[in-house]
Amino acid sequence: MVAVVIWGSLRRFTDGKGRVEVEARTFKELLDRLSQDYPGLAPQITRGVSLAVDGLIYREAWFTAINPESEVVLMPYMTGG
Amino acid sequence: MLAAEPGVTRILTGGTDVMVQMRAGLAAPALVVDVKHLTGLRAITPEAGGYRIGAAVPGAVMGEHAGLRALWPGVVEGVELIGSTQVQGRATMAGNLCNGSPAADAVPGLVAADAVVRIMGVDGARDCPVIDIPAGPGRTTLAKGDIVTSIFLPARPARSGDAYLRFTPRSEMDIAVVSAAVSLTLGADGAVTAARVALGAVAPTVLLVDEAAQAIIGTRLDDAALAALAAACSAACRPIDDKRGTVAFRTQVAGVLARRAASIARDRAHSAGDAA
Amino acid sequence: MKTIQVSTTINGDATEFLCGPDESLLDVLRNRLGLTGVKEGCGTGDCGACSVTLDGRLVCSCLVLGAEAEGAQIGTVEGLAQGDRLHPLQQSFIDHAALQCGICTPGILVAAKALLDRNPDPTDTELRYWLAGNLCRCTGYDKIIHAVQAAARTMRETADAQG
Amino acid sequence: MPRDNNDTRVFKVVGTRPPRPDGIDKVTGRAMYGADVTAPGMLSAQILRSPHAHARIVAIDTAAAAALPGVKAIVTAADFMAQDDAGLDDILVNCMARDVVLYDGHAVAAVAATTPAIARAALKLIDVTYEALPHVTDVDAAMRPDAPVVQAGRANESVPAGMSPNVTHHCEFGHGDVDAGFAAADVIVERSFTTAATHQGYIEPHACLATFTGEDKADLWCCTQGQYNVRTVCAALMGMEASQLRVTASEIGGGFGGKTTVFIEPVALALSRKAGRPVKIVMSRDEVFRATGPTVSSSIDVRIGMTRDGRITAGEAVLRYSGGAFPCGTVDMGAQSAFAAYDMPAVRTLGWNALTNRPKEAAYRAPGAPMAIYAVESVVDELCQTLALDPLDVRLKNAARKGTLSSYGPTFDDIGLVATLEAAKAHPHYHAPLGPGQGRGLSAGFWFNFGGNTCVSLNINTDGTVGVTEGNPDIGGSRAAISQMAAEELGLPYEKIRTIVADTASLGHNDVTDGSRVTFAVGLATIKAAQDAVAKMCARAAAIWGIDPDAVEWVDGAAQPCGPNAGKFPPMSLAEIAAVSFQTGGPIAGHHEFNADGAGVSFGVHLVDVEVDRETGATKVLRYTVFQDAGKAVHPSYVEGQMQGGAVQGIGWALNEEYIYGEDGRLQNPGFLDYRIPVASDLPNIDTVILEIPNPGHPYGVRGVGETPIVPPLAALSNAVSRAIGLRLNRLPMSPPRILAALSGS
Repeated sequence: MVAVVIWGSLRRFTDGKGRVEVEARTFKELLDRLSQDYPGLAPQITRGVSLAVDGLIYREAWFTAINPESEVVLMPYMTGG
Repeated sequence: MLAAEPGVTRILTGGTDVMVQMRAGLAAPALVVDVKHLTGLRAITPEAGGYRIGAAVPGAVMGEHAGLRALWPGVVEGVELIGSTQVQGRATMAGNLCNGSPAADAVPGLVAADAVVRIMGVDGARDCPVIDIPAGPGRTTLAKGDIVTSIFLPARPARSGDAYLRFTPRSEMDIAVVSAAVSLTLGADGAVTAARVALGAVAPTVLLVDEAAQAIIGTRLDDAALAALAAACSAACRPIDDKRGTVAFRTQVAGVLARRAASIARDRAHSAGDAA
Repeated sequence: MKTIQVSTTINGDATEFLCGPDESLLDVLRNRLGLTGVKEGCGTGDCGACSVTLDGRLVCSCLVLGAEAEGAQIGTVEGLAQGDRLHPLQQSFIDHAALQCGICTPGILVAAKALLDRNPDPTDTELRYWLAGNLCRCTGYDKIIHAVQAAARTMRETADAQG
Repeated sequence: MPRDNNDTRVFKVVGTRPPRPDGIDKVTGRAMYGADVTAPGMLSAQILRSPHAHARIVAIDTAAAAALPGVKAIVTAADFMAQDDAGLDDILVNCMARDVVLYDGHAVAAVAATTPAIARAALKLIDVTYEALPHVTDVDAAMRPDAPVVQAGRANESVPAGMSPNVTHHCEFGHGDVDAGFAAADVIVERSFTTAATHQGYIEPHACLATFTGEDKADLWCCTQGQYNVRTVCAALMGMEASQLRVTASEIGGGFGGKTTVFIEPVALALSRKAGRPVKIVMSRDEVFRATGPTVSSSIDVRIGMTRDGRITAGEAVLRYSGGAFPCGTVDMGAQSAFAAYDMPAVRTLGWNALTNRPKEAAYRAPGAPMAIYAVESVVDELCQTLALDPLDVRLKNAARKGTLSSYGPTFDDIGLVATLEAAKAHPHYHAPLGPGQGRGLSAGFWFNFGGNTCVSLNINTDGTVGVTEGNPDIGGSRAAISQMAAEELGLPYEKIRTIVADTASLGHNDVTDGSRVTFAVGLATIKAAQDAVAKMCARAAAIWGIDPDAVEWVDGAAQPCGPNAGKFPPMSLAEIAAVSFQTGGPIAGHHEFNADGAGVSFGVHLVDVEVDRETGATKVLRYTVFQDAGKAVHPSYVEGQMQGGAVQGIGWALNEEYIYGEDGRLQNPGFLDYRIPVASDLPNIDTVILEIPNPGHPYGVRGVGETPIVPPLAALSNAVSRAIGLRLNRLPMSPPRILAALSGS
């Protein structure tokens, strides 16, 4: 299981939890499980999310490996200037 | 030719306003007359102790004229504040006046100097004080067919000086939010014997503020006199709120600039006296 | 509208062109003569990207009518280099990284040359006020000022060596 | 990715300052920008724009315009297909209004004609019947429940029920017990701030040339920060296959984020398709201001608690942004970055986006961050003043560092904030005496930095030179930096490399030049492509020598046997291997394609001294120093250039730049005369101090540097002005009338 930190405004869709546990070994599996377990997250996931794994931000990479002990933080997908 | 043209006409000297109006579609003249090659319009000519400045003389040329600078430094610094170096190569004092902007940088200095405009009209030449030319934003008292051919800056007594200051948010490339020009003459004792104070961008047209002049005539421009000058200037303001400034800002800063300009004019008058 | 025939000299070369009576010198240079080194940033004389010299005076070509070029000497950025030898200002801008996007560079080079032709040893303040009509959004002007001063030094040294 | 031993690595080319490859073209006027091309038979197009802030388009009559001799095509919204994807449809509607105009300057029709003058004349003949609608341009007004509705039904699922229909997006970030944090504070300061929308102010107006060949195949030349994005978007909007639309990026005359989307390109394509001729559109400066993508405008509340000894106990911010007339997610980045510089036990940020009748926001350098960090850094400074604490000491005491749980979620790895603050503290500027009427301000700043999709080809030419083909328009000297990294990795002199920016048909996808990504991500791909080529060259040498490829290593630009056991052969240089490449297996090239991650966040600290004229409210910037962590500065001159340019853009934002709307909802200052970007005479030299705290995610330690420098100036200037006049202004810009009004009110 991986503990994923969810940002504040998404907690409405995770029963108020700021940290949810899902079974996932990659970014893609994590997104699929989150959408499945918490359907309210799906619109945001479709719009785009980034993932910080142990402090490094990944914007899209599905196959980014996630270890159970990794710090995993969901973030909005970012665009810059 | 100008009088005969039924449509909108524009007279081009430097073109720095006319070209912008044409491009923005604000003016679509049927006739543009480029007058800058007419004889006499590009010359600065000494006359009766003063200078006659042709209508097509660009600001940069005025700035390079040592005699003119020495006699009317405030007028020249007003002209030199019109636009960038590039604009200075083109823009003229006469064009700045005829464009009719209440914020025109050349005009307060000319009014303080009591300069006189020579106009060639359908009925011949005539002279008119600068103060009588502006009629409101974008408007002048000139008739269709009138062409300003020159502006005359008179001779001045010993111990005279003038100065022009404007406020802009940037150090350059800006339109005056408020401006002030002061021309004065000192007596041998250092007291002001004559003064003219003009304000820009605080009313539909340039203001000649007699109360401000009276506030300093007879004084040595001590702090009280300068404060009275500033107060008289602020009292005379009838500005508007717009994107460039507020009523309160213009009213307050008009007094500040007039006070500072008066001090500079006094210093110049002293050195003019020393030189003479 | 009737076109006007104009005979002029551009970067030392005699040139003739036809233009509309309301057409700017900037449009003539870019669209009729292919001198696209002259840039348009605003069309209102507020950015300086279209700077050229007209009979030795620095002007915004967007504020000059094409017809006014009759009999005049026009100088543009294309005339700065002598063959493949860059003008010291051009070389200095490359050496001092004084350009990023480069769109303002032609106008600034023409303007800086016009200053150094008059005043070979300007102060930083004189230079900053002279160039106030040339907007640059990339550099913050710092490296432009350094590059012009370095070029001015080079040009003074060359003049001394020759003089 | 593990980096090399770059603490000890001695670079030969990286870190030097060679001349940029496009330098000569740009100083001689030869470089080709967006408006500099023509095509045979080309038409000129002009766009008719709304004079209303908000109005229904009742009818558009183009008959008279179409009848004008020389007019070849006219398009309106009827000529474009609505898109299923909401984001794409918003881009399309922003390019050409459908049924309703949403802001002053919104396009309603376009005409292509044989000359610009005829196109302009034709615009005057188009008769548009409008029915004016109520408008709103202020973000706080737009959030009121009874506000005029800009667009209904645009809120996403994040927005709670009961809000104004203009509210489209909501976010919340943070950690810890904020209430407990404030309870532990000795002093709490709470303030509200507003910042005006600003424009990127690039000097080159948008320009493009579209050429259709037949119905379904086209070429597009345009000034853009991302030709691939232009292709993706335009192909979708035109109903074309991506392969049939080739987009070539011109030299770009500044972008700063504003050229990451499309405004005129689909219009030019539609006109060209209709007219069957090439169509060129060049925006006027007025159009650039009214109808491209300025920043969000903002209204922000910040509350911070601090102990007497300067420890932050809690922080809270509520950000209300408006990205104009379309939904906008920029507030996410503001809410995440607001407190990024601090190690905080408790922090909460709330963000809201509201629609207003303003142009659609586009990215501008660190989008969303400058205004949020301005508000936070202003409150921190006020707390320092209240508690009589040194503002640098307080920032050092609370600085985020490796291991800090960031305000936006993840835990920081190696970051350079502490080193940057210490450099500022040690600098003579911080200790220089100030005169009367003068004040010194400082602020920290932050940006995330991106990696992204990147594709690079590197070709070894038979004469021993190298061509690098990349796909990101060069807006600040990136071709020089990429050539340097290729030279470094290959062991060649810089002069042997030529880097070019490819069109969309010549190289795989590259994300737009944004997020300070190019030197990091394209540089990384270039290094990888060089390594790929090196492996191939080692294999060729091994084949020539008849030894195992694994027994060959690349040292100083040459293949050599690795160790005495591998065999005894003199090294073969790149040129020697290249010269026989046709005989040893054919041309040699290296490639790398990836979606780069690991960009590494960036921090900066700015110090500024100002003098305020108390009688006029004028602020003069006297001295300015930028301190920033660049990871590794590949070309230090262009790193300094980013720091200086960003700082000056921030100075403009702080002092004078703003979108000014009238009561009628029309933009009052769409020109460089009244939209006041700083001029040379406004400024002192901008001094720079580059710190190099290597980014663990890059083999040379490179971090993006382009965006962070615009973040600190807003608060640095505000703090300096506040200290100079003894009063706080909580509104940007701090224009002279506002400063004078504040002084008069005191």
